[in-house]
Amino acid sequence: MSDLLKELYQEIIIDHGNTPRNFGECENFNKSADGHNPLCGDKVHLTLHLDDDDIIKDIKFTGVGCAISIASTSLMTQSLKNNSLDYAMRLFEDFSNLVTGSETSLKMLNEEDSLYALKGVSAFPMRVKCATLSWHAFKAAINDN
Amino acid sequence: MSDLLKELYQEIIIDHGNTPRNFGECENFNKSADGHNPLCGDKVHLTLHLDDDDIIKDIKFTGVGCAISIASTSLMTQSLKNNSLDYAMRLFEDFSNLVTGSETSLKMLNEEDSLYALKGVSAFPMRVKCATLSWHAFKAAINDN
Amino acid sequence: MHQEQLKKNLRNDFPSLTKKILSNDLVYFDTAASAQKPSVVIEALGDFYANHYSNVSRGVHTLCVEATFKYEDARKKVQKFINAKSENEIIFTKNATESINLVAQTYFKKFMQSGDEIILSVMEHHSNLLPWFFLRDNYGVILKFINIDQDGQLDLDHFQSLITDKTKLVAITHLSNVFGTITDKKIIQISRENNLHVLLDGCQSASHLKVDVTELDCDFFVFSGHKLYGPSGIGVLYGKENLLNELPPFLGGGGMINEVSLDGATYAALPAKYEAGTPPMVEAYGLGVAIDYINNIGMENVELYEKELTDYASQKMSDLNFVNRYSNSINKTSIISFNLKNIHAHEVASFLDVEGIAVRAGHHCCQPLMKILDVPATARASFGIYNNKHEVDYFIDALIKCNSFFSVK
Amino acid sequence: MHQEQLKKNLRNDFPSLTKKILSNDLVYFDTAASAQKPSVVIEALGDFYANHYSNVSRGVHTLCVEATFKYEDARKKVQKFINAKSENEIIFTKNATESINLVAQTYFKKFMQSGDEIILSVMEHHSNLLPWFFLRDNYGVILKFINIDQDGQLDLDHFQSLITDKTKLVAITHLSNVFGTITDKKIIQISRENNLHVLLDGCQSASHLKVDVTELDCDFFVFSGHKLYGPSGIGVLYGKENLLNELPPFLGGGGMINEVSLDGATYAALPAKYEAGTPPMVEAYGLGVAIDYINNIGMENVELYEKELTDYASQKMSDLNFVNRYSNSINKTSIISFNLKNIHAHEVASFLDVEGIAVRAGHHCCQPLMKILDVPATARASFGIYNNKHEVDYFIDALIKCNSFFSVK
Ligand SMILES: Cc1ncc(COP(=O)(O)O)c(C=O)c1O
Ligand SMILES: Cc1ncc(COP(=O)(O)O)c(C=O)c1O
Repeated sequence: MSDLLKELYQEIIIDHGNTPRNFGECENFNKSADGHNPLCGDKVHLTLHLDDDDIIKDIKFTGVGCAISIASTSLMTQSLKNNSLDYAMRLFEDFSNLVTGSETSLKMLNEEDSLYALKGVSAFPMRVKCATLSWHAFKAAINDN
Repeated sequence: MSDLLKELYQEIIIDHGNTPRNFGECENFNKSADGHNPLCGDKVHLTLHLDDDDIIKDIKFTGVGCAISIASTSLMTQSLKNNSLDYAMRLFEDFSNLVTGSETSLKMLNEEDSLYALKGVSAFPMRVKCATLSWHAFKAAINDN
Repeated sequence: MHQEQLKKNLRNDFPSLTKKILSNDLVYFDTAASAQKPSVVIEALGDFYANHYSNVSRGVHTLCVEATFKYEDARKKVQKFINAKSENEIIFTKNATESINLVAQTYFKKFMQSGDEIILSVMEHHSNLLPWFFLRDNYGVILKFINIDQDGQLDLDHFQSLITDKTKLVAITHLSNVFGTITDKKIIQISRENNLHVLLDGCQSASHLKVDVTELDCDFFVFSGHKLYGPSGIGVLYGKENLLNELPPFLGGGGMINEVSLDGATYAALPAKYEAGTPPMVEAYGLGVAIDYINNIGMENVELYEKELTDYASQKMSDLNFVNRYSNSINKTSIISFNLKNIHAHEVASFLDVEGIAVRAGHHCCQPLMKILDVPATARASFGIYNNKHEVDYFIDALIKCNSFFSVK
Repeated sequence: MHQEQLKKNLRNDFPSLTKKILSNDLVYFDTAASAQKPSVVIEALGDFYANHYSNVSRGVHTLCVEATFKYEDARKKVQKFINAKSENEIIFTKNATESINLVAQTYFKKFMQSGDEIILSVMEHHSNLLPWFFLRDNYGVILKFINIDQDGQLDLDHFQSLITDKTKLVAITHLSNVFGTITDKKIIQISRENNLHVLLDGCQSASHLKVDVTELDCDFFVFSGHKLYGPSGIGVLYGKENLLNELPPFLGGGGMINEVSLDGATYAALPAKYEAGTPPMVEAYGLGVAIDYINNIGMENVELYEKELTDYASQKMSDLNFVNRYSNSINKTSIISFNLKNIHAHEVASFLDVEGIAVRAGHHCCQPLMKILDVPATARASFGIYNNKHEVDYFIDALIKCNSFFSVK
């Protein structure tokens, strides 16, 4: 069995792919967006509650997609919940670098972070869009006032 | 100087190119057609008088074009005048074969005919259209009742 | 003998098939998206550029003569390949998609008005949907869609029920790019009886079936060179000469005119009328060489060989209880869409890729059909003349491995 | 150094230039119709097919990744080459003619109505006339034509006199394919001041001038790969991103959509929105390699070198009293249209062909201009980076021979 696949489909990915966390819709969301990858059909619907101090008090999603996109979304919601918007944006940059193979420029993420499990995506360039779909939806939700 | 060019531009061609015969419009024409080669701008306006016995009693042309097309038209009118339609059609076939290099299939034309001077065209495939423009116009005039 | 040739030697004609993916031999099961090219085609392109290149049609110098003759010769080859009656019926475009747009725009202008109807099917490729959607959006044309049965064949009864006296045109796939199912000729007969024009989307059929447009009696037939072992950048529109003569021009520009003044223009005769601007001339030539290559094998042999391979793969896959295939039709060839139970098609494609096997995963430009199948995506294995049973066996093993990889976790 | 390189070595980069015509060396003076290709471009096409070929964008397997990256990389190269602000502003088409048709059709739908006006010029190529004629014929758009002065330059005063409050768009050549004259930038400034959109037909300028669309501040810029030492079958449309975002789609099909149901579709973001069907992907890649090749020489050097060569040839030709040249403008490059007195351009072209010299003879897809010049046709010598003064000398000798050949008779 190839190491690349083991790297890509780490246990935590399969786990989150099969049983995503924060699945559903926030009760009191004030931001939302839909993400769609027309090339593969992956879809995500993201809702979140951003408080007055720009803290993400709650974040949830629904959607269909491959294990990578579902797991990535699930892990994203975990990482963002109760963190600041500013933190989220910086994390997005790091995450993008991680999945496109620019590890050396990571500023926040390291092997201990659960998001780091998506590093394996960098060996599959066509899957990068699966991994970043929810992040782009997040950005869209924030920018959409 | 290349033999091909000498073959192409025989004296008779240059002569007919410079001073075309049967230039003008028939007084009592009952058939006419315009020929146009959009690739090069050559144009011919052909008028002819076909009598009840299908004899070409008169045939004249006006037009602009290169030496090959003018000379070919001029020589055509000479060859067709006072000949039958049937003869003309068979001559057209021969002439096409001549200028496209299928000499072996000639049935009527031979070295003595003035039209034979256009044999040199066969070495210049892009000039075949110049040489046959008037013949196509002739056919169009006949078919256009 | 040619059947034997297919079974043994063809692979070596395709340089790309010697590629390794990681350390595995490439198994290219993505011919329905685009075919690999035999070296004769690749070399022919180089030869054209290195020895005979010039713009076509408008000059008298030697290179122009050579280029023009090569370009027009390719047209003759296409004409013979699909048995069209005249070279004037063969229009070179950039791809089948352009060909369909050309027909949609010009056909509407000549033959239709708001409220008239066109019949498509629910399994059409986006390229045979969007051009007609534009007519619906812009001019009020009504579109109707033939249903499919559970094997992915068009439902002929439903088709007949859709025909009204407003119906003008039927535009359907000749071979489904999702199911591999072959469209029943009866649909053309019925169309004829009802005085409907027929466009066949031959993108898939041109490379897998012997196509005879005269026998089929369709009015339009479109395909792309790149799926027929030819270069990218070249498509074909076949149209019956009398129809193409009646239709208005499509794109305007150099080469498609007769006389131009600032006040207006008259148009060139066919086929130039539909070829505005410098055509994909080297690409057309390459397509001609690809056609020579296929003719040399014999389209009948290709048909037999690929059918056998498809049946072999279908059989093997039906033995795997974790695989869903989306068509059990016996009237199909070269294309198998499937999913592994509980595993997304993308995972399957990535897994297979690492094993060296190239399959597509996605909606295959058939989103409406995916909705009907009620899946976000399928994986698709599609075969060409270079594939063989050995590769199918390897693929089956890989599917088993894939299934256990994702199930164990 | 690069200037030196141009003077010495480039010829060897072009395999077709070693060709003999009869027994003479080929002198290729027909670059304005289409350029010859350096071997790096020819080999790159072969390499793509032999090692990285697949359809683009829609798959996850390795070959698809490689093909997609090569295709998108070509877009970046084009973007940088003409200094566009974003890759989204670069649309790949089959040729410049398609690019112009795309703009004409979509621009009308978004911005114009019957009675609105478009300004062209009397020296436009048919490809920059017919697409607008269609708007006049079908929708009642009014076309006006800028006159030229006797050197083949656009008459700016006349241009200004044509502008009304109905004028929306100016679509003109950036470098005349008959005269070689370069369009004065003032015309864009004036257009800006009058809130007119500007389309530049850059078919000729892209290979002879350093083009900077951001500095030029045109709204649309079109050219073809085949005149820029790239493959046939590939064209480019540059459009300002905000404009392209506003315009409706052109051709419909796979790849240009976002979501599709039988009831309708939403469209993909730029640039995919305008790239329906399988694109000319290998051709785009080849164009990128051609751009690398030219960048390596330096467009500034090309400009200088070709200008010098053009001036040299013009000077030599003006010494021949039996030659008419059709533009004495000093602001011109690379293209010289001419006739020998009393000898039809076709005779000249055939004569030169036998001498090994390839020139065009005809209307150069500018019939309206021919009427203004009052000639049925002109001969045209046009230069590329591989030409040199030695060839010009040989050409001048051949003109002298040609003249005496036809005069003696
Ligand atoms: C000025 C000009 N415009 C447009 C075109 C059309 O380009 P293409 O035939 O590549 O579409 C050409 C070349 O033929 C040209 O020289
Ligand atoms: C059935 C069918 N129709 C149309 C197309 C579109 O062909 P192209 O992308 O070459 O225009 C394809 C291939 O993508 C296809 O499979």
